[in-house]
Amino acid sequence: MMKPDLSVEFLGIKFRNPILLASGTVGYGYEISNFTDLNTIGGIVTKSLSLKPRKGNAPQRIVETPAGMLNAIGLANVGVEVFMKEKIPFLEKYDTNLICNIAAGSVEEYAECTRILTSSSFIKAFEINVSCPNVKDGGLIFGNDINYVAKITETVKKVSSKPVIVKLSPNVSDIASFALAVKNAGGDAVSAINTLVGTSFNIWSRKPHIKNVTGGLSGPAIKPVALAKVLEISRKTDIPIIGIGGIMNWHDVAEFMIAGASLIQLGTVNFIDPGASAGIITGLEEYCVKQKIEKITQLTASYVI
Amino acid sequence: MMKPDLSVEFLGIKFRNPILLASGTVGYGYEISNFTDLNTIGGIVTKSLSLKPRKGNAPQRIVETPAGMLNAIGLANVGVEVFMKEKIPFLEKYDTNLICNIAAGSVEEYAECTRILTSSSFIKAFEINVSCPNVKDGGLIFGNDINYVAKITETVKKVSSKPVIVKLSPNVSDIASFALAVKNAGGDAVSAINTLVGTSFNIWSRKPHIKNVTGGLSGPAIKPVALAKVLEISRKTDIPIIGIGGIMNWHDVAEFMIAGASLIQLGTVNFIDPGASAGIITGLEEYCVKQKIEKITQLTASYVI
Amino acid sequence: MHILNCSIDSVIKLEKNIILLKIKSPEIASEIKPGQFLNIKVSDSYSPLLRRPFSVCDREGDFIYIMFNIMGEGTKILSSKRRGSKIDILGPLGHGFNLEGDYDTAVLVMGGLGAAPFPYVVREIIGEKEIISITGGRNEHDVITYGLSNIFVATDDGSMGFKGNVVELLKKNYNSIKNKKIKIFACGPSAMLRALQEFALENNIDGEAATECAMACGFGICQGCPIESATGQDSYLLVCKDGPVFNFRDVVI
Amino acid sequence: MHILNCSIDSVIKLEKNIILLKIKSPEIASEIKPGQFLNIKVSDSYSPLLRRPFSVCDREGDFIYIMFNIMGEGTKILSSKRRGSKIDILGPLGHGFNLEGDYDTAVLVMGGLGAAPFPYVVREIIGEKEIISITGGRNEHDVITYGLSNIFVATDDGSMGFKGNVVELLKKNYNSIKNKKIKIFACGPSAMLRALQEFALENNIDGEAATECAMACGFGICQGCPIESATGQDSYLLVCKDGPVFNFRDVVI
Ligand SMILES: Cc1cc2nc3c(=O)[nH]c(=O)nc-3n(C[C@H](O)[C@H](O)[C@H](O)COP(=O)(O)OP(=O)(O)OC[C@H]3O[C@@H](n4cnc5c(N)ncnc54)[C@H](O)[C@@H]3O)c2cc1C
Ligand SMILES: Cc1cc2nc3c(=O)[nH]c(=O)nc-3n(C[C@H](O)[C@H](O)[C@H](O)COP(=O)(O)OP(=O)(O)OC[C@H]3O[C@@H](n4cnc5c(N)ncnc54)[C@H](O)[C@@H]3O)c2cc1C
Ligand SMILES: Cc1cc2nc3c(=O)[nH]c(=O)nc-3n(C[C@H](O)[C@H](O)[C@H](O)COP(=O)(O)O)c2cc1C
Ligand SMILES: Cc1cc2nc3c(=O)[nH]c(=O)nc-3n(C[C@H](O)[C@H](O)[C@H](O)COP(=O)(O)O)c2cc1C
Ligand code: FES
Ligand code: FES
Repeated sequence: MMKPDLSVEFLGIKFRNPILLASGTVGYGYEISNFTDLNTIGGIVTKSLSLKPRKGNAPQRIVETPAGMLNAIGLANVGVEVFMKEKIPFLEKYDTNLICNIAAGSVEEYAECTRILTSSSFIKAFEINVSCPNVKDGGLIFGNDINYVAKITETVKKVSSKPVIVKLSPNVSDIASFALAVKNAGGDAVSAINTLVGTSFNIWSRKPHIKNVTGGLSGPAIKPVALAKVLEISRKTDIPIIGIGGIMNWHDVAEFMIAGASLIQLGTVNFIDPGASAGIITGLEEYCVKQKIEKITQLTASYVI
Repeated sequence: MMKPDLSVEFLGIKFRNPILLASGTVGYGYEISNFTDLNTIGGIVTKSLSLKPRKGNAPQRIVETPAGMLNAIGLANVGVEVFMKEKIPFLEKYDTNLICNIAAGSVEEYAECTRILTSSSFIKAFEINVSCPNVKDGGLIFGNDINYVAKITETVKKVSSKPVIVKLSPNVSDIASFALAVKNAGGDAVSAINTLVGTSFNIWSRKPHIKNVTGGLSGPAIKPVALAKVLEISRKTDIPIIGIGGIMNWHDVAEFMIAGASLIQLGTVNFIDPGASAGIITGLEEYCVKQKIEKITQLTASYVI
Repeated sequence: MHILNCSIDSVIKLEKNIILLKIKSPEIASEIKPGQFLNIKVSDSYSPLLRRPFSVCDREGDFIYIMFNIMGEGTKILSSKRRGSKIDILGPLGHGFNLEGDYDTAVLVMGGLGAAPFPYVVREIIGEKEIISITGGRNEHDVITYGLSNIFVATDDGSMGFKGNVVELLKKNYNSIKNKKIKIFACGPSAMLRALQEFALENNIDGEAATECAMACGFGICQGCPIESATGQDSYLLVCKDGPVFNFRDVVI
Repeated sequence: MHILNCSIDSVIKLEKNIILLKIKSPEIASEIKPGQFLNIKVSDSYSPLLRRPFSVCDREGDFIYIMFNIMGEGTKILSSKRRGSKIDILGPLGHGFNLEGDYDTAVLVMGGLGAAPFPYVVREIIGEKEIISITGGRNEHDVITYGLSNIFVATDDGSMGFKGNVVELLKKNYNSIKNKKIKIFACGPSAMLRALQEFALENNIDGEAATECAMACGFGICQGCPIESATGQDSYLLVCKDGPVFNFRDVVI
């Protein structure tokens, strides 16, 4: 049998394969490039960028939980200007798709960030983070308010010359209606999911481990929730989906694609196995051969229910 | 130092210690009594009871996930009549608190179940399950609709001669407002949390493992989410809380109490270690001694934030 | 029913992927009946979280045996145990085979790892009943004959014994045994059990099948393991508590 | 930086709870510098999920050593490894001690397991620089002297050596060494490092501390491990990438 075709055409962009690296889990690509050849994956999503540099939250920012971890980084990032000047030049050396993730404290800031970044021809699309649970001035409120999500989508779409993907919060009861709102506001796709709100306590000091009190839960623990959200969006809407949440190996990728994802993102796994994509790509190829799948796009939303 | 006092007075009921066994994870108490002496724990919550017996969902009902499991039992239960006739007599032999969990497909059915059960003097309180994600005719819709939750609470309160605890769905963005709605509707306490909606796929057949498509995620994986929900309710309301979700040992119990719980329930752990409460009780006693806690009630909502 | 921390006595490799574990447990060994099962916690980790169910394969003095093949994480961890390793066992669980009764020939029908419970069955009835063991698999590597007696083999590809499945092999030879008082004891994939059940009910042969189902608890508290009752009452039985062995008449497999 | 599947050569018990692991890895051994660290995956399970960071304790030919005490699940699993077990190591990571430079006496100050990185430091500078090792703990059982040279001991309860902490012991004896060109190398609890930093800055002594922080990745991609920069710019450095060893002047510990 021929080698299966792992490439995916998504929002008019050609992805070598469905594997992207998730926002906040690979910085701006430099360190991970020691382990993952960026020329071999579908693309990379930047750490959430804001207009001005953000220092982020005070430590402790990270704590492990059963099959997962909590983080409250607080969107520490270099800001859009420094990103354009200092980070894009490194990424430009690679033949991969750069997606810029944007997080902001107001609708205007989202627009302003987009306006600045959209001038770079190397950026292929935007992923709008309306759902970061760890900053006080917006994130959570935006992500869980359907009107705001629609408004941000609309505003960003207006100033963007590139496709706009909205990254949804899982901390809502009806994620499909958020996906629909994104679509109706002109959004091109959704990413699902961002982290779940969680916490944990030091029982001796009675303080939360995370200085920010709560953090975002990621890792294999949340995979079933993420899959259910992707499936829900897939069943109730026809907006394209990028699946994220607890993906550790090719088997998980196949599950997300079956549930409705066209592309997927690797997040927490990068911390443990920063070269994971190589094995995932081989695994997917073998799986496609076994399943007689010629193009991996056939897998998307192929659930049998 | 004296032995710490683990007893808790909750809604006017005296609990020997804060350890209850959670609904759906111990049936009606018979099988688990082989491993846990019901005389040594705070109480037991029955499998959700409905007016008529329910057969439950077709298999597969259970699948394991990383540090957790999905279930879609579909509220299989013997119905209130058989429960009264055949199950209470066994439980009456024990000096423990029996809490009856009720799940129904309509507000009227909730009322009717309560009316029948409230006549049994051995039942100490009701836990109203508005949040089971696995039955089509109500559960999910009720639990995620704040008006329904208030209405059910109010209706049940009217016909109940015993305290009413409402078991909340975690699949909402703002659980504290649900807790507040319960309180305003006359509810006496809340239990948090029920399971999170999740799914998983067999990548060869492309069918969901769970026949019901989605199931409820429980076990250690959800502990950080459950803790965050308990903390949120505790910080924003003053309604008493029973903490549930991924508790495996005394350390987890302490975390839930610190976060705001007065009592806790053991769920999934019963399947793995059905005698877990013995070690938990000893562990809590030792912890209290080390922390110079004389009454375990001092621990409730003692978070330092 | 006990929860016991037991010592592994030895880990025996039967075939490439098939392991026999000899475990010391006087308590369980003295109680357990053929067809009953154990629910085993393979590690202290939260992942895998749940216990794994295994039929008792055999019993000898203070020792019990389980036989399994490496399917996933849990069985992989189990297979890496060594002599002296401890495992946490919940058991004996469920109802086993009813070996008493009015038959003179036990026909044991099994597919693949469905062979697991039969060495103990054979040990219990050998000498008292005539035994016919019909074992099979996709090919010769799948066929397990450990601990059996009077063995007939079927393989899908014909690489060993009869070409076809075990039920076809039974049917083919049924004429030669149908004048005996036979009882079927079966374990294997659902499709095989269903075919066998149909054949047995049609021919009025008494028989029992050890069934399987995804399980969380293994002793009746989670309601995770339903099997349709054949009583016509539109209700479920529980594989872990009411089974895993059921008479062909009692369930819809 | 590599990700390597390495073999454990031996597991040595130093004290009741303190383990020295000798690991074969020519690649890492040939690159790693004192004060750098490794991020180790202790099992294939998803729980514990994250790697665990450990300082390189020593290096000898193709072998590296780590020293740790059993704190929780991860270190418990590590301590149960045997000769021949494989572990997955990411490293070398971070910036180590700057052992070059204009000093003639290295004062190594450590508390408890803070002793871990110093055997390798001693190996690198012994003969070239004078060494003073000040090691301490709550009581005599906490004091680690493995691989050190010219050792002074402090214990909180006075059960061994000086009664007090290591910083107090240094202060007390500072007069006798202050005419030398000294540089401090420190590792231990934050409170100890802070006290030492204050003392060093006040007395204009050059010094470096190996710091710790909860970490997810260990190589700069998660932003999980901030430490306040002392440049006055209100910004964070990353312990894993910019450290874990920092000059006392550069960070707010
Ligand atoms: C009552 C009972 C008795 C059993 N006796 C034996 C026995 O004697 N020997 C033996 O080898 N196996 C037996 N099994 C099956 C055994 O429990 C599973 O093979 C084992 O749980 C797989 O665990 P794992 O972690 O290795 O695989 P997992 O990672 O859990 O699963 C690997 C694959 O096996 C499938 N699987 C998981 N559990 C089961 C199950 N219960 N039945 C069928 N497929 C399953 C999964 O869907 C998956 O495809 C029995 C099961 C039951 C319910
Ligand atoms: C750069 C660096 C170098 C280190 N070098 C060594 C070393 O050489 N030897 C050594 O014994 N330890 C060292 N540590 C600490 C070591 O990483 C932790 O002890 C280990 O991760 C605990 O894992 P565990 O699973 O056993 O415990 P866990 O179950 O994860 O935790 C048990 C307890 O340890 C605490 N803990 C967890 N991680 C850390 C941490 N990073 N720092 C402090 N406390 C923690 C937890 O809060 C908890 O109370 C180092 C840490 C860092 C960041
Ligand atoms: C340390 C950390 C930082 C993250 N930062 C961001 C971020 O800046 N912007 C964003 O949209 N998502 C962020 N995420 C969320 C991830 O992109 C991803 O949605 C989530 O972790 C779930 O996937 P996983 O389980 O594979 O990690 C972050 C996640 C982690 C663990
Ligand atoms: C198999 C199973 C069945 C359950 N059935 C019920 C039920 O009937 N009614 C109910 O209110 N909760 C039910 N629950 C939810 C538990 O009571 C508990 O809220 C949840 O499992 C989280 O706790 P845990 O993580 O400790 O299991 C069930 C949970 C499981 C795992
Ligand atoms: S496995 Fe829990 S009831 Fe059968
Ligand atoms: S631990 Fe991830 S950036 Fe330092």
